[in-house]
Amino acid sequence: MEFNLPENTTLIADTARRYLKDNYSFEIYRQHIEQQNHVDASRWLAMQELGWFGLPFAESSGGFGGTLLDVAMVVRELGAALCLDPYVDMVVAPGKLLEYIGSDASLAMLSDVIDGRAKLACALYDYHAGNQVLTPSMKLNGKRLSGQKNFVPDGGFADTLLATALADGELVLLAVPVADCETIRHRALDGGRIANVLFDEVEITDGMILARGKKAEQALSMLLAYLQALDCARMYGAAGALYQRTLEYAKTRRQFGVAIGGFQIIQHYLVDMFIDLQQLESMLLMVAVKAESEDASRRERASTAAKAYYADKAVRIAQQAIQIHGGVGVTEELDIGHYFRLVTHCSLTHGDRAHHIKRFAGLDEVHPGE
Amino acid sequence: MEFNLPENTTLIADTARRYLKDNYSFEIYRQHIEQQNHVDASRWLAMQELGWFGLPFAESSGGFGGTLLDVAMVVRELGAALCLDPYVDMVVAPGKLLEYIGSDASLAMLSDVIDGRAKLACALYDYHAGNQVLTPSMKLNGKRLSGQKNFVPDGGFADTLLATALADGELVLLAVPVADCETIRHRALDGGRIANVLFDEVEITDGMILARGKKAEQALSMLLAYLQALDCARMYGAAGALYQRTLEYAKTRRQFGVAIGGFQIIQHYLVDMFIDLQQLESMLLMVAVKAESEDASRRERASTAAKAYYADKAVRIAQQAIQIHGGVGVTEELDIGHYFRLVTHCSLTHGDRAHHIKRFAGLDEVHPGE
Amino acid sequence: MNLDFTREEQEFQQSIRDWMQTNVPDDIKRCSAVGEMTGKELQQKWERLLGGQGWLALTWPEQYGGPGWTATQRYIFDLERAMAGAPPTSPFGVAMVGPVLYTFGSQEQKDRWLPGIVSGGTLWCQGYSEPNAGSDLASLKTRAERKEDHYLVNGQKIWTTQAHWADMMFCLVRTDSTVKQQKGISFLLIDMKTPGIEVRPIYSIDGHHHLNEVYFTDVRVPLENLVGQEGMGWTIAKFLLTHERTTIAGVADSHHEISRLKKAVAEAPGFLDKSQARQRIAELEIELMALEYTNFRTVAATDEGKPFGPESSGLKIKGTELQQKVSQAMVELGGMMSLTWDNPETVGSNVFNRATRRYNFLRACTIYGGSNEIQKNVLAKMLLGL
Amino acid sequence: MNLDFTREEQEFQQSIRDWMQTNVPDDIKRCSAVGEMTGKELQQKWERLLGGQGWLALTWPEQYGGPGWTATQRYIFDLERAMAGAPPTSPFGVAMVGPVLYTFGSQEQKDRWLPGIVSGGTLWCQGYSEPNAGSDLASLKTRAERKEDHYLVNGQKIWTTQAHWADMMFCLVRTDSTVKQQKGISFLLIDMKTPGIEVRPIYSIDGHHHLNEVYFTDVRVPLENLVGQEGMGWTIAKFLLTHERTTIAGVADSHHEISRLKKAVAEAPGFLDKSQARQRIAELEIELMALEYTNFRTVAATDEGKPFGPESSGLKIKGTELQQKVSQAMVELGGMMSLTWDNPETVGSNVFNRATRRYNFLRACTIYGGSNEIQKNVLAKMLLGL
Repeated sequence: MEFNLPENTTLIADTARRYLKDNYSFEIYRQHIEQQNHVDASRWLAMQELGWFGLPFAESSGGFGGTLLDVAMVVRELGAALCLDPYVDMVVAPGKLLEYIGSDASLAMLSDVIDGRAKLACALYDYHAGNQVLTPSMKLNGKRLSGQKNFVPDGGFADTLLATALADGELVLLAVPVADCETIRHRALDGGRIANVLFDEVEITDGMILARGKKAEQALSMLLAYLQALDCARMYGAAGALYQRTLEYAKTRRQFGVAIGGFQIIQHYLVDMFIDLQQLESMLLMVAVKAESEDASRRERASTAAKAYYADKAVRIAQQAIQIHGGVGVTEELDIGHYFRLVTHCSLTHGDRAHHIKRFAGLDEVHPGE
Repeated sequence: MEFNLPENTTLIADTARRYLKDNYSFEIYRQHIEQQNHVDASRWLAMQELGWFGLPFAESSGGFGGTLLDVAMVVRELGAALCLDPYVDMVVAPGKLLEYIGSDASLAMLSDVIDGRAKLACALYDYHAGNQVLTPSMKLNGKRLSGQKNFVPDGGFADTLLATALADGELVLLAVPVADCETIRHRALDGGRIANVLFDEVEITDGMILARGKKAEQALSMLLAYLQALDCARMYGAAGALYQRTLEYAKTRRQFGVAIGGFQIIQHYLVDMFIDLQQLESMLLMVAVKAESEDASRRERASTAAKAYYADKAVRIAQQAIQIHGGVGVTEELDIGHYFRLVTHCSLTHGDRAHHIKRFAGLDEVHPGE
Repeated sequence: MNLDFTREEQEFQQSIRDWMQTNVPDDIKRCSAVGEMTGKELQQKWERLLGGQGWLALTWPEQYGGPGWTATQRYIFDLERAMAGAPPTSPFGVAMVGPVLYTFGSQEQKDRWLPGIVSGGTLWCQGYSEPNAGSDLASLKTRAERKEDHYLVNGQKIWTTQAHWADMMFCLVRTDSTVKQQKGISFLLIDMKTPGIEVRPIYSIDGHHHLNEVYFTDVRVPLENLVGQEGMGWTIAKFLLTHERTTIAGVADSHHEISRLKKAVAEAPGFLDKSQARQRIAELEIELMALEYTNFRTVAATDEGKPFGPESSGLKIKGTELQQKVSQAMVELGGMMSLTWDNPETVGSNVFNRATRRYNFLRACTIYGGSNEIQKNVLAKMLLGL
Repeated sequence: MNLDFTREEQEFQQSIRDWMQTNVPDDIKRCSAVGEMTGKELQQKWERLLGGQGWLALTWPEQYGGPGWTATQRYIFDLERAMAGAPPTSPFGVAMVGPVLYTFGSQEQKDRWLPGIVSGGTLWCQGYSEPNAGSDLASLKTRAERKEDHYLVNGQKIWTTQAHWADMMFCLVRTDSTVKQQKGISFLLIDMKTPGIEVRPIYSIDGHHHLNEVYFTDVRVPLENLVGQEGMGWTIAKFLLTHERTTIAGVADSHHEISRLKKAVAEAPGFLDKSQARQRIAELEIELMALEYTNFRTVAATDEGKPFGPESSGLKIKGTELQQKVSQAMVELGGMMSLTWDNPETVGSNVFNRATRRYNFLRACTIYGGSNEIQKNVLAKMLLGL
């Protein structure tokens, strides 16, 4: 085994970190969460120029052939910087879905994503089906699409939604113009925008149907594992930032005449955070390598375990970071609480801990080391 | 509300403590766990003379009219002293079952228990039915009883077993001579004796059938709540002893030139133990008052909650007691590890934590304070 | 030993329940149903309503306006208040400065300030913490220099809850910097409208404005606003710490939150594994039961005129931990339904929508009033002798 | 980045698995199936079998008898060993005194002692802890006075695992009490048959005899049994603490225990809620996965000749916590089936019957070798700079 990041991946991560350091800040983030439209045109362009738009996609699909690990390192840096730019929601997620579908039509749409011409987002969840994404409550009856989608990331600012529905009990993937829907936007826990989208007898043409049946299911399943890995990457970035800031704080904050890091209980809290962070790093590398496997068993085992683990340990790190900070930790002024919300947010997307524990318990057994 | 022990209860508890202090010790306990027959005749007689045999039973049943709280205080002291004398197994459990059945025949047997003439034990569990005590795997076909009982406390030294079986799908309570069964004795986790008992076409006469149907179910249900409360009492005695010894140890044991109780981490461990012990005390008083209620809902809510809580917190106290003691904590020489085993044992009898959590989740809701 | 409310107490409970049903304002019920905070207006409306009933200064002697209830009655009242979805009352007046005034204050001070607290007319805030005196309160620096007919106060307070609502602040200030830390501290009442006071908001991570920084620049405070003697501030602060513990565990509000959670789970869409969810809630209910009976012991002891027993020492630690656990369970059982921060109440709105607000809010409860770590340090020393 | 075994490693894994299947003695397999301890006889039989294969001193340089395997191969070997139900080998010879001898020992010492370790012929024990020097090892008091041609050793060791099995002990003794604590300590090899040594058993709460007290009364130890120089004992002890961490997390044995647990649940009577049980096990499996990949990072770094990274610092803490959790889960999932201490294998016997033995045994694993609390103290200082 070999755990060294490929040179190219390190370069991508370093570039992302430097770019965000120079072009993003906690102050920008705080403006960001107050704004309605949350895509900053100049950063969006810059991200495209950094090659991020093509990164997740194979060269044969018109991308730059980056691995999930490459993308995860970018997303880790976005998490570490508290950056809310919807790179995952509007580029990676819809793009990977299109790539996994792999039809001529979908690959044509993908090339628009890579070129920055398309504004897409995925609408996969609704209140009724919850995590049972293969059986959405939305129905396609003949040419008419009716139902709702909830928790739609990017808040419905995209012009086209890649949405799931059932047609005669069969899963279909559709590309639906947002203009045909009613969109109710609101703020999400992490500060970004999400939306409830209502589809009221929306007329669907054949060209809007991207995939159906097994093909649609498989594309969706691969997408979810990919996104679950990126949830972990984002949480890792945040948890790492929380640990660093908390350690620093413990060394400088004085109470009773000494730095609070001198108290054994704070030391043990921090050691626990440190050790958990190491394990989170291992799980991130594991899931980033395995969650894009074509082997469904390998992919699901990795993504399910990682997501369940993160929803426990990254959340715990975030809670302890606040506790050690004390009063300042619960203020909007300090980034600590914002990272806490980000971690909580990501622990709930694409399946919460209970969902993944149950799912893992149902997977086939493998021999250790395999 | 009023949480003061009645004067008489305090007297009973004090007498029990003093009696055990004078007549029992860790050394006797250690001999005890090595012996096969574990009833010490002189202590057994002394316990009878102390009035313990009649204590749990109403005056109308020939007892001394003690409450569950009275009995719980005795059992708490037995737990605190690590005393294995089978007072609960051979007096309280069979006696209460007989009293709850309340027939002439059963009350006659009860008076033998109170007089110390009867040697009874309860055989309620088997490997197949587990905690589903109302549907034991043992079958009574006509006059023939076949099946097995496991985890029979007292190790089958009693001469008669009060056993459960199904007859045509109906629960029956039987009094079966041990001589008619095959008994395989072994040591239990707490150092006492338990047995597997095999019933191979044992002939049952009408006189052996103590109760059946609803009557049998109700008696059994009341017995279990009573015994669950006593499990808690025993664990409380042990957990209290563990806390006291660990606090003392932390004050005297020196490492790195100071008492280990000077380390903040040990202080917080001990404070956590102390606080949990306070809560355990509250739960003991609660369950000791409520678990003998005739109101099934009140009784089950109390006994289920208490048992689930103890299986979590008393176990945690026992684990921490060992951790703080370090090396000496894991030796047979010191009582700490023996208390640990006792607590583990009682956390598993009459339903483990998972069983009770599930059961509690199925109970009806009550308004707070009711 | 009697672990049930007496018949009289049960009747009292029923009468309070009935009263709450009729009298808790609908707008407050609406807030609590969806888990929203009551703002200043609603809070004050509610407190004045209680004040009008004589049900605000619950722990006070009747002579000062207390209702003459037993601790059990106060406990029952709190329970029914919470179960009716009404917010706890602000502690600064009734639970803090009030008892200080009737214990340490002069007759003039009592006459002047107590009626406003009893009626809910005057809102108070607490000026204790400073930027470098949080856990280590004794190192506070805000100073009050004694002049001819006033104190001149300069310095800064922080984490001042509801300072932006308050009419008055009770405040720890240093009147003597030449003596040992604790000895130079005094207890002062400050009118928040006095020139030289600036209140700056601190927004909390639940998105709300509860906390403030308060700056004092040459603020003139009349000499008669000193409570007790100069240098008695620490004694008074410590007196408050040991005061009234019958509701410190938050049992009533945890009951209410668990009941909301159970309702939310029952009404949740079918994809939630309800059996699993109910088991998780059962674990919390059982922990609450242990806390509740521990709390009952303190309540009963109070009614018997006994000092707090050792059982009361863990009430705040366990109570705040449990509040956090319940809230975390609500967020996690909500799963993706908890992802919304401000879902407009149109589509799929439910209890879970605001679960994370409270979850964020409650991160503070193991910190304020002496973090749980500090509490454990104190218990190790005072109670365990370590 | 490559998180799979190479094809060669997979073949190696298969070959070891095949070998284990054929060669692990049946009596050992029987023990492990029911969770019983292997005694001295079986343990030594097993170690000699491995020694005969050249598979005992796995980490050693080939010149001293190591198999020349990579850390990954050693890891794989350990995994297949555990999954086959074979016990870990005793660490005292191969993992402790062996590396000390080939690093610090004289040529004579190497020639004399290494072969017996490599073959499994000589059993060692470790004489470190004393009654008043547990966590605080530097305060040890057992003294060795240098005489003409020998050291005269007096004092007492405690917690000496397998002293009653051992041929030899490596021992920390005080050779100089005039210098600073750590400086006066030396590393001595002592033949357990030397007159004046008394070994007294300490029974553990799993009911077994693993530990001992060892008393030294005028025990004569040849001068040539000193390793390195006088006063180097502390340096040598610290060297050992940082040695080989690729199996310290106990990943292999946790895999085996979880696999036993899953089997036990699958075969358990119907009253066990298996879906609930599987979810509890899933939580443990996921924790094990996180530990395993952290462990892989250390293994991979070792193979690249890099020093241990920060990831390795938590391996013992997390590994021992997990072993305890797995064991507790086994006891609790067994429920009443775990109540037996020595159920004769006649009626209803199953894996759960001996679950509490191991549960009791494993309480020690967060204590020995530096309790987890001490480990955290050290990490806070060394790694976090606190």
